[in-house]
Amino acid sequence: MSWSDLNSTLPELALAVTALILLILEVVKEPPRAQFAWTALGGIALALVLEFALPIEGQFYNGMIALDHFSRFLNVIFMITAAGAVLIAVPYLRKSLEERGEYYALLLFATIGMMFMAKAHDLTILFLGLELLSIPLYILVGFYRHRVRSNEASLKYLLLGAFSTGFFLFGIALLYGSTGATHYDAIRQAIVSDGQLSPAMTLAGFGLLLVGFAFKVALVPFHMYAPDVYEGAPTAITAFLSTGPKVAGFAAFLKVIITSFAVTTQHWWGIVWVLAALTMTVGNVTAIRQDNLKRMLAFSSVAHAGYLAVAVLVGTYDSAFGMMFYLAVYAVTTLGAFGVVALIEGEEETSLEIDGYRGLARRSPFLAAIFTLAMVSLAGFPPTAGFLGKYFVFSAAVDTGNTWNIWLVVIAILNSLISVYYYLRPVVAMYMQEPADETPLPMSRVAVPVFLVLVLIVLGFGIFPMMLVKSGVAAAGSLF
Amino acid sequence: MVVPLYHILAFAGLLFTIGVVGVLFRRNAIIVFMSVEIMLNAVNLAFVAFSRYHGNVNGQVFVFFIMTLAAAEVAVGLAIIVSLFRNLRTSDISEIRLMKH
Amino acid sequence: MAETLYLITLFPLLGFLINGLAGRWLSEKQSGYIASLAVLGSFLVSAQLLLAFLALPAEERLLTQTLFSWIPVGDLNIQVGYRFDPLSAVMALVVSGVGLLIHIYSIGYMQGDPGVRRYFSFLNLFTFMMLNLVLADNLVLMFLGWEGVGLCSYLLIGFWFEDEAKARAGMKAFIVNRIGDAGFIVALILLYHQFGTLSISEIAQAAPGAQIGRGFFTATTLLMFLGAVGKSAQIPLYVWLPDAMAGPTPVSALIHAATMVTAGVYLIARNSVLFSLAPATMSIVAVIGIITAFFAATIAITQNDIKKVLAYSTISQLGYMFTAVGVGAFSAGIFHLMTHAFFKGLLFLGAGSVIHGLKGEQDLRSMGGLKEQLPTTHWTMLVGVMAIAGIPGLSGFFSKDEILWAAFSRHEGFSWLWLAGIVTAGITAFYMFRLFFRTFYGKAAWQEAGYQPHESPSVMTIPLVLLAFLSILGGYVGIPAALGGVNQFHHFLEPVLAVYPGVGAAAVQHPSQGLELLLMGVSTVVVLGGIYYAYRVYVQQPTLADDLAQRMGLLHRLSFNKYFVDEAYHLLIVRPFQALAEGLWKWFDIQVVDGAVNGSGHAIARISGAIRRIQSGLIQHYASIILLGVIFILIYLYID
Amino acid sequence: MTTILFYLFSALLLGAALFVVLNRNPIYSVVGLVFAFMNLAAMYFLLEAYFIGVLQVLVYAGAIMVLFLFVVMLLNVQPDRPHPGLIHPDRWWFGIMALIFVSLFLLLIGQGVRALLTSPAEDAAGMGSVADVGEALFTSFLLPFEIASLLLTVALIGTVFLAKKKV
Repeated sequence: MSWSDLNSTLPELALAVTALILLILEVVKEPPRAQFAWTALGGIALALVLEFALPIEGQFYNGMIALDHFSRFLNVIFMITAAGAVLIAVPYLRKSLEERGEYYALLLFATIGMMFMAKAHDLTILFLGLELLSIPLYILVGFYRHRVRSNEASLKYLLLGAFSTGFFLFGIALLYGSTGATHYDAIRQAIVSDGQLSPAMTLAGFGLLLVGFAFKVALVPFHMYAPDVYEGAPTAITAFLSTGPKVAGFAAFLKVIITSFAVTTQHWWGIVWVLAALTMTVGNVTAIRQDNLKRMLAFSSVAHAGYLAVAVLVGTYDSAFGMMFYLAVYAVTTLGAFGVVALIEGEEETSLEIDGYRGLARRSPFLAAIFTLAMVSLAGFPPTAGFLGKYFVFSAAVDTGNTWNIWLVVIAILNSLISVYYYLRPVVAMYMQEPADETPLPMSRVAVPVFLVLVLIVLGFGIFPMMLVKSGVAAAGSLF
Repeated sequence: MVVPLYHILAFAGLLFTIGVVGVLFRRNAIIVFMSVEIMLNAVNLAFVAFSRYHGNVNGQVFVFFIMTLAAAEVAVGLAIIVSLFRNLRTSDISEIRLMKH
Repeated sequence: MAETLYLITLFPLLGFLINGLAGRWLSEKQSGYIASLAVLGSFLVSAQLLLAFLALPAEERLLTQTLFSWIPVGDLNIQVGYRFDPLSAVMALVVSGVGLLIHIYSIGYMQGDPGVRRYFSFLNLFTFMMLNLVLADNLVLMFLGWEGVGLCSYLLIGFWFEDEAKARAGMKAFIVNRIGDAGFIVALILLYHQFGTLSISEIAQAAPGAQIGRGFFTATTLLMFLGAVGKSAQIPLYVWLPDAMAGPTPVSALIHAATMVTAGVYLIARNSVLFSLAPATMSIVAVIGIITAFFAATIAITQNDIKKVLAYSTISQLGYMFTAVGVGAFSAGIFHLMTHAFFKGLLFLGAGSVIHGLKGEQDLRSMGGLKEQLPTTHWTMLVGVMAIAGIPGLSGFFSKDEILWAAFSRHEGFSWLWLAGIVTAGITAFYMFRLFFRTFYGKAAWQEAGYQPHESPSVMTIPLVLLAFLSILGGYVGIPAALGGVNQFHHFLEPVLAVYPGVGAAAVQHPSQGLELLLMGVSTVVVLGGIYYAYRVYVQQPTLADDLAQRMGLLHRLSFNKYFVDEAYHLLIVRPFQALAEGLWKWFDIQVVDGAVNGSGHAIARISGAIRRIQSGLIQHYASIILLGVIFILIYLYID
Repeated sequence: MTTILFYLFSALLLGAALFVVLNRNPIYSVVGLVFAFMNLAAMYFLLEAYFIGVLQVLVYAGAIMVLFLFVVMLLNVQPDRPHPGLIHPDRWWFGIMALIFVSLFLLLIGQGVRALLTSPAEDAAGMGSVADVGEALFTSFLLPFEIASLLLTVALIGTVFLAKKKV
């Protein structure tokens, strides 16, 4: 180990130290405990500065991790997501008097896990990063210890997560067995030079690895847990749950596929094709029937996983860029949408049904406008960034000229058009229907920055996308 | 010792499947959890066999990490089961389903 | 001159923002005035630009203004800008002009409604989107407008969606339209893939000389036409329009008669170069247009809801427009689009005035004899029905006969289009006068229901009068050569429309005058016959109507029930879709867990039960689905 | 001799695992699992993975299973009630799916992997020692090791937080 190794993980180290400080504060501090959130934000800011202050590229810790524009792009998304989750949590936790240091500490640990997933250049790190992301989430989903729904969601998430981890690990075992390596480059080397024990074993390993990813990003049929877990988790956690793991899962998935398995595409593309088509269709069609906003957004996020799977399937430079753009926009938009849901939610998990949104425009014009913007962007209307994300991903698929890809895009477009229906339902309720009670909704100022970032990204990058496009292109470039 | 690699893999596969069957069949969350542990152990067996076959210690190191994970997961999982038991007085997962449809 | 172009869309956008953000501090009246002023601004700018145009020679009549470059990355460069040429000039004037009158009318009509500010802000937003659609010089911007108007339409209908049934109808409208829009987007992707640009003019320049197979153009234009079919309510995607009548009447007038629904016709005219390269598509457009025209007209005969009659009449008239563009007479299609905006806007507003006077009653059977009570509405409506029926001298006559003549003179076995058109014209005359007579003449059925009808305030009747004048005079910009005119309208649009080989445009210039006059005579006779028959049935001998209904038996029932198309759709499309949604939903549902299936030994019940019970919050079921996924992956890999 | 022993342990392992999964009494299941893990440890020894074998006994059979036993006792878990009817209808489907899964797995792995375990790594005997694994752990696998420590920290926090009665 050398200093440069240590430097390469400084942002993670900063977050870990902050998390430990939070744990100490939890013991020392008496309520009110507003400082927790600020400490966590300070840690994230420090990590962000370190991320940029150390202009290092290359592989570290004996090739375990790789730093490049790709990992930096994603780390920034992760840190923004984490900061947003912290800000949303402040007013949310205050409602239930559960403001605790563990909450923020676990959030930071999960963020470290995501960052390692994006940096990973070895299946060992990928696996540990995935678990470091998952285990804090199991706990956070069950954070409301006295609510049965929260307990139940946590148990389901943990048992099914562990179940799918079993397949994931068996996949790694088979890959290791067949290629004798866990390093991304070494695996590709073994496949290309045919140094495998058995090509069938490599493929089986890849197939099982895919199960782990598919579970994490909630592709059908591995998505069954998602709606239940999203519904049962505290809404502030749902916001994090529907963005962080999905972005991290897709990023790691894309990186593994492009660095190690690109040459075997012809053996497995059909699987991803079917999963993508199924995911978007099931996600959208089911979302139409949901009246609970959390469940509706859960199925919506399933559907978005389907669109993103298109980018993974295509696997070209363009599609990788499209995915970077899509992920950045998706993360901020979904986080903001759940943030609004979290703020509107009443004390005992009330106001989660669509009827609770009637006339919201009158009770809180700001939240209604933000929510509308988020819905419009998720639905993919121009000129929002959500439209551009879809456009980049789908046009990359069409540009391959492959008939199957084009059909998949047609399915995706039909789906995203149908999805407009359920995205507009809350909008109609908010603007077109009379509120049940007219009292203005109290609005916490703490969460405002989250929504401003949402506006900035959704509209700003929707109309003037160049900045995001440039960093996305650079990020995608590091993979090839 | 002359054991074909394929046989060990077959044992690992069978053990893994027994774990899967346990997850699918049992209604007690604790037993389901134990079945997941069986699955992880099947993976470990495969790793050790491959490590032996390749003459490469990496596989065994990986097993070490899987054990770490197992310990962490079991601790958290049992804590969740305990906290659920406090609220519901059961660990039977067929009775733990408020959320559906 | 071009610098003012953006003002056309800016005004309504400002109106939307003011009403939307500051609405709560405005009085009802102020809100209406602001909205109307915004549209007035657009109208004045468009009119000023048009006047400037007329002074220029034909080939210089083009203004473009690039607002900014969107996504300038690599080879993809989308210029967001507007294009003002004769075609978009006509459209912008129609949208802002008719829109202005409808805005003013709404001030009176919506008085006292609690949602009036919201209403005006969305009406402005709609105008903004519609103007974007017609002014766009780029298909992406056009698509933005296209989706935007659909969105506003949905929101404005949703305004009245208080009950579940109407909400479901809204969902139907929505999904039907999505099918069409999917076609549009796929066409965009194909075009971009082929030409590397989505600028309308660049594509139009590149397309004719490009080394591309016919099949490509047929495919893209068919996909675009699919979008047009959805938006313009043609067979088979028309079912949503009658349902959309749930919205307030001025909305029906503006969106579902005068502007939005004609966007499909505009789309084809705008891309006339592409369509001219795809004769197969053109034939399909013409055929679908004429079938829709006839079919919808026959439904309109028996409808009793005054707005439904007008809705089917709109579908039918849109069919005429598609017939026109389908035979290559693009300018005739746009001409009819314009005159239709005048008289159909008038008819809807008149109907609104009647409904207003009867406190919301829409059933023709509860009307009758309203001539005395609603004098202004009566005579303006008379102008409207005469114009749509095609009485010589009114606007509808000129535009409809140009279409019929274009259809007739297209010698490719398409004369039957003309015949169908003539028959439809007779039916149109009949059902429009049926509506007119049943409303204003005959037995005053409203007396029994206890209504106190009253004429509308002048803020509502003045737009009626203005539209009535337009319905009369609007046709005189396009007097055909056969009647001694020069068809200025056609010459004005000529530079921006493609010339479709065959007859179409050419026939308008070199007509065999005698024949054209003869055809006009025939259509006039047919129309007068239709009117006379309506007069006999509904004024002279009111009992005849029921006799007729009985004698026509099956036909009447078919027409009355709209050929059971709604039911068929419900059965074939909506139900399966709902069933799918419901199925997936139930799939997770717990209810049937241990009940029905346990005891039964039937294998089928067991399978369906297993599927239904995969449902359900039970971890095992979720895990088993995961395992199924794993098995799928392994099977795929094994087979591969 | 060792070969025969290996197959013997494998058979015992599978039998014990089946017992864990199929009997109704949770206490028996825990004990069965301890026995299964002991067998597994023996197999690790036969595969010359001594360090892992020791860990298997200490961590798995020792710490983890004691934790399970403790929770089973704490919650006083009763044996599963038998379902009405001999076997729950779903179990058939689950069983068939598991069968399909394992046969697919064996078929896929079976393609080409007929190698004998001893063939390529004859000279690598002894690499499973504590020293070897430890060295790898603290050199090339240093970063994963550190992440694993974070993982345990998280588990610690979570367990304390979730299982604590009063806040």
